[in-house]
Amino acid sequence: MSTPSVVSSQSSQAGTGQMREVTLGQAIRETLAEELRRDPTVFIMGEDVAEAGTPFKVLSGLVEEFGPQRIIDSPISEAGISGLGVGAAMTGMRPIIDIMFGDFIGLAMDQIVNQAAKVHYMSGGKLRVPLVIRTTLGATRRTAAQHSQSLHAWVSHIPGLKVALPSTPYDAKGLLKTAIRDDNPVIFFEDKMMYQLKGQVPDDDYTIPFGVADVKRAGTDITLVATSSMVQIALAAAEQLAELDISAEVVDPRTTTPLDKETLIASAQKTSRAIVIDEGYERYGVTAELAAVIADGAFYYLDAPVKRLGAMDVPVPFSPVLEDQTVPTAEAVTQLAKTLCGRV
Amino acid sequence: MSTPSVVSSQSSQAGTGQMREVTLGQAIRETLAEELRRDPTVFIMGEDVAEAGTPFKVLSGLVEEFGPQRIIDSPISEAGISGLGVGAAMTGMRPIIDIMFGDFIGLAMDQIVNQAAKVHYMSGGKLRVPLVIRTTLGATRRTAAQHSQSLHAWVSHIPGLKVALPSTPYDAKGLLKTAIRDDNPVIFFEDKMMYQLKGQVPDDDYTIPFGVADVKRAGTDITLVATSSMVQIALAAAEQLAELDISAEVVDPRTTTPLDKETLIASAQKTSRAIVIDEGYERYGVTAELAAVIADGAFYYLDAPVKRLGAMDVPVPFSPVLEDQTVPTAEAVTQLAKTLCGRV
Amino acid sequence: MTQTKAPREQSAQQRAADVREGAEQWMLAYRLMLRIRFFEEQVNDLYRTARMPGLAHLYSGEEAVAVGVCQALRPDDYITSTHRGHGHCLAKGASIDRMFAELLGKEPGYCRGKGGSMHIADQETGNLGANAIVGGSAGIATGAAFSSKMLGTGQVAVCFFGDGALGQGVLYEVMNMASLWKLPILYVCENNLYNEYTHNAETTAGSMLARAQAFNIEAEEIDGQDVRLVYATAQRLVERARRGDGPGFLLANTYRFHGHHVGDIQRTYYRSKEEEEYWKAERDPITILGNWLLEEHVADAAQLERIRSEAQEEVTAGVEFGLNAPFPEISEVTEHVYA
Amino acid sequence: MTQTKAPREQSAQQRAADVREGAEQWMLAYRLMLRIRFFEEQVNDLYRTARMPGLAHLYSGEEAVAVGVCQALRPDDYITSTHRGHGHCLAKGASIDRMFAELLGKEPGYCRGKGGSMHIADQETGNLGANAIVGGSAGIATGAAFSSKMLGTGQVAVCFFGDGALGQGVLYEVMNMASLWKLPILYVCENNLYNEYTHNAETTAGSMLARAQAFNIEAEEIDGQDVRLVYATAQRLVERARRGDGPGFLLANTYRFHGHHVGDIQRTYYRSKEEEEYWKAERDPITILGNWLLEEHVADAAQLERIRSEAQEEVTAGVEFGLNAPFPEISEVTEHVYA
Ligand SMILES: Cc1ncc(C[n+]2csc(CCOP(=O)(O)OP(=O)(O)O)c2C)c(N)n1
Ligand SMILES: Cc1ncc(C[n+]2csc(CCOP(=O)(O)OP(=O)(O)O)c2C)c(N)n1
Ligand SMILES: [Mg+2]
Ligand SMILES: [Mg+2]
Repeated sequence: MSTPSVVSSQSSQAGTGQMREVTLGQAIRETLAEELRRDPTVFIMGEDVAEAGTPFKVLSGLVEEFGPQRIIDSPISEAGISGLGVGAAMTGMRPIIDIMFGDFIGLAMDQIVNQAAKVHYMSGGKLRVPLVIRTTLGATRRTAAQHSQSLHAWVSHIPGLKVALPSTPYDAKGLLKTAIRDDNPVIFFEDKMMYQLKGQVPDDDYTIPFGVADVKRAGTDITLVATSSMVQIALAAAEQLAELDISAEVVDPRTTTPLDKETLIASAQKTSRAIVIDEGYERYGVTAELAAVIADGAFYYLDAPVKRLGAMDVPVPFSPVLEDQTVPTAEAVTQLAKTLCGRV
Repeated sequence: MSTPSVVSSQSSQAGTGQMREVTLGQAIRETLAEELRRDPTVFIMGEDVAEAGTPFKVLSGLVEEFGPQRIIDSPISEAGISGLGVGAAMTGMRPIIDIMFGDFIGLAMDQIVNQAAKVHYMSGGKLRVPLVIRTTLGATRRTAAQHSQSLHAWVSHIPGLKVALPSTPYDAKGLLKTAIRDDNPVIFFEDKMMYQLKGQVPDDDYTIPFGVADVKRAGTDITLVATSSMVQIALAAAEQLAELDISAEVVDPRTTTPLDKETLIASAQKTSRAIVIDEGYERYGVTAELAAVIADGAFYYLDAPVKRLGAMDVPVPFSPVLEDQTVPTAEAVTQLAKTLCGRV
Repeated sequence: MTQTKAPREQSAQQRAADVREGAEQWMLAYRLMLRIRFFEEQVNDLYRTARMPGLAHLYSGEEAVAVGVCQALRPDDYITSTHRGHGHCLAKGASIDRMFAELLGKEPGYCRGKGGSMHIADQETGNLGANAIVGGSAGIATGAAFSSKMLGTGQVAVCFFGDGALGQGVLYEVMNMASLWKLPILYVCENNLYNEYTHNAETTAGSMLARAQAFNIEAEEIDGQDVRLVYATAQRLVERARRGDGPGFLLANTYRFHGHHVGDIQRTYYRSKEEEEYWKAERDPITILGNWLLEEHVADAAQLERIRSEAQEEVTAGVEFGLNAPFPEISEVTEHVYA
Repeated sequence: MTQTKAPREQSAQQRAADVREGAEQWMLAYRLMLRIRFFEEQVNDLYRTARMPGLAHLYSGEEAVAVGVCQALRPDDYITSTHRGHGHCLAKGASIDRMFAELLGKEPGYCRGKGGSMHIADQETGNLGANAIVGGSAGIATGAAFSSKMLGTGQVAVCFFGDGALGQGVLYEVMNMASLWKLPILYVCENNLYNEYTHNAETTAGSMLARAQAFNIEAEEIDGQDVRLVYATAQRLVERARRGDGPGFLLANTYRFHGHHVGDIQRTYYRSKEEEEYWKAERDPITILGNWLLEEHVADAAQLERIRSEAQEEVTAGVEFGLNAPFPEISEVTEHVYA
């Protein structure tokens, strides 16, 4: 998990200033602070977001700078705050709603899907919902079935929503800026286990456009498409594979909707093999869409079927010995990649 | 849409008695009546289910036979009735909860996903949730974006849930019996536009096991995998293709979870081509999983990429001229099949 | 739940003053209610003659609520509406022709035909949209009130919903927040006795008013058929909210003259013909206001008749416009998914 | 919200009779509360010494609520619990050793290690499960009460939840149904003043009691630190519900002595040391009951001390059992997804 990420696209999109090392959590916090400073219509609402700075402490310090009028502790009402966010977004504000655990979006799905996602279309393009919902994903925190899910497939499925999944501090900052400045509802998933991950970010203001995948590591023998928490896993697997003389390319779509199909397909066409890795449940999850897109688009180039590694299709168990079975590991990726490359 | 379905598996699973022609709506109603008679722990709860028999009139007459203690009009509280259903199921009842439009399951997702789906697992196998949630899917009823969605991909994604999608009166009856007698939460999706579809059902009691796909029409040149509302579309396309001397096999998975991968893959291996058709949004929808499964399992047999036809990735528009664009048609299936078979 | 307060006792003098002052407003209210009534009768006709796609939920009988409340609003105040939303849209200032165009799925409709009857929105009149999810706009309206407070615009948001929406948990979630943060919002519960085909006595325990009061929200229950009373009460609650004194809740007792939607013809299994006849004969808000206008000599019969025919003409012209309008281009289907 | 009622005035005679009659029960209550207290202290220790995976939310300080309520229940009555659920489980009769095993993810745990601290369920004691979704068990408890009514078993369901759950709309949805259908259920709101790290004055408008009363639910607010009062009130509401007279709502004012969870050490930004000290010194439910037992000569100091050390021993034995128990087989990961 400590493999440093090779952020290939970084230099091309960054400003000209200095780089600094920050954690992913810090990157989120400073992005929010910068946007709160830049645009007075931005505000944050959620449970324990103010003095507590959320249980993950990602928002610590914001209320001190921006005050309780803009960093707002809410009741425990996920549907209510999401709905309020939709209405505020329609009327001149740019709300950032904090849903502590991604598992709780079930409570807000109607507001997100029937309201936020559809207002612009149903109004014939007149009303807009510049809303960001920040939430989390990822298991292995020993918090059991209701606090460990990665439910981004649900919202990726819904037209009208955009879905971002940063895997590095650099991406987190650039994608979150884009999310806040976007005129559409964006669901932004942060991996709870990645808040301490370190990486370089530029001092200058920069954004990362949605729908542009990032090649985190170039390679020629096999493509590893990985999202969010699974990018570091894929990078670790790529290291292991390198030792076996298998050159793996690691591609991070960064946003599931919109999806940069071209980059995914082009990589698979080049390498002729692909594995898709994502921490959502495997069945009917994000790996299905990505695998289907690649299998279709690279059909005439593939030397092996596109393989998928998602979370095991079980509610996440509490017991560490069981929970650790449910999430794809670098070893599992390596093993599968070896098989695909005919190295059994 | 009036093409009669060829229910190949019918004779093998039915009893020995007579067959009768009924509509899909009638099949649902008589199944419910039979199960209510058979098992005193079965009850139905939902909005306007009693005297009104639901807006679709599918439940008409049940309250007269079983009384308002077992056919229960509820407040407009989708989360509440789903939650109550979970608790009742855990304590000796077999609730059937009616969620009028599938679009409303967003309101109940937390109860369905964090409670119903996980109770058995989280309790280490001790507690059970024999709950059926009946709801609807399908567009083209001119009811716009919040009453036209087919959201079965969401629940298909969740371990612990089973998901059934009948496409004929025969399947509706057999699958609904299985659902009610199953000890797990089952989400049962009925196509609103198919309630008038007629078909033969046996007089005898019968069930259809979950996870067994049905070959609705045998063929050799291309496999059309279709669900629910799309089965009749696929059968119509198969007719059109037959006139062009293309022999299409139509396979209906009948349940998305569990999924009969073997039958889907075997059919595609045989025909060497496949199209997956489903009325959910295409992106991250059911077509993705099915296409990925087939593309993987039949990789070495396929002569063309597996193609997908889902609903267009837009909120469903009201205007008929627009709405009609959003759902796959027999013509679109035929056209795509011709292309795949090299007949441009 | 069904008792309604009589208009407060007034001195004769006070009343005369009110009449003079209000004359113009009540004449307008009369016109607006008729416009809604004729609009809805026309919609019913479009349905019966199979000229309208889909269904619609008619507001006939409930006109005094929308008109009375909206007369208490500034043009830039916000409203959110429901599946039974035509009345709210018209009362807030929507134009008849573009509404018909929308109901018919036509390009000049308020939503370019994409929304239809249940989704008419018009930001120019502050209408944030009808909503086909029962209770679905409670969050939106509360969010609009939140914006108003944050931006200091002095706008008030009105959230219209039916008695059935009291079943939706999100309503309680946002009422709590509105009260906590003293948001400028008025929740208007249109209690027409039914949730679709089920009487609310079967679905609604306890007291409707107390459900708002529990959150420390100022709540009033009134006769929703008396547009003047609706106006006066809404006015008080709206101005209170605008001043920053916190949200209000208005429980307006009313009745829908038609079925739940245009296709709901057989209704005797859930409500009696007598009940319907009673409300139409005795509790029609248009008749009630008309009689008052005559009694108080604000208008004579000929004047009222003129308003009637003008309203009818507007509706006739509007439906013609809608029927003749073009459908949107098919390519529009993929437009407006994202801004 | 924070005022609490004093135990009702009683005549001296009446009191003496109560004491005699209740002696055994209050001695048991004392034992049960201590068991919970020591259990939680042990959990804290497991966390601090990094021997327990994940986190846990301790019930110390709130023992009188779980114990008082559960003493009013039949063994086959149902409860549902919360993230802060150890106290409810133990009060309803769960065994200490299997609970520790569960908290440690071990095979003999109540859920074979699959549930952990936030999901302990034990159908043998009527415990339908703790729940990590705030308000998430309101539907389940109401459904259990529904079953009881349908099956005529006479069971009552108790739904424990925190003050924070008043923010969840589903609670209002099911309270409405419970009242409509007179379901045998008692909603117990454990008001410990905080939603995680936020005081409920910031999150909760109006009156907590009124939120239940609006649905015509019999509601009482009491001092949740007095186990005898909790018992008496719960008893009344439970028997009322059991008779078919409808649901009850018990608002028990209490306090958690530790942080929101075991890792919540720095708390001064949301509550003062003085406040914590006050509750621990003056409002400890175990001390309160202990003093009463001594004053009323139900027990002497030596007897109480014996109970103390027995409870401590049970906990020590239980944690040993848990620590020594095996983990489940890895193959179990795919078991129990479906029944
Ligand atoms: C969340 C949700 N559940 C169910 C429905 C179906 N439905 C449409 S209108 C209606 C009844 C609404 O009753 P009420 O709120 O009183 O409004 P009314 O129709 O009486 O004006 C129902 C149940 C819906 N649209 N949304
Ligand atoms: C739906 C939901 N939202 C948020 C959380 C995160 N969370 C866990 S406990 C808690 C506070 C609960 O407060 P309260 O109900 O008063 O219970 P207490 O912890 O005080 O016993 C929160 C917000 C959750 N578990 N579920
Ligand atoms: Mg109504
Ligand atoms: Mg609390």
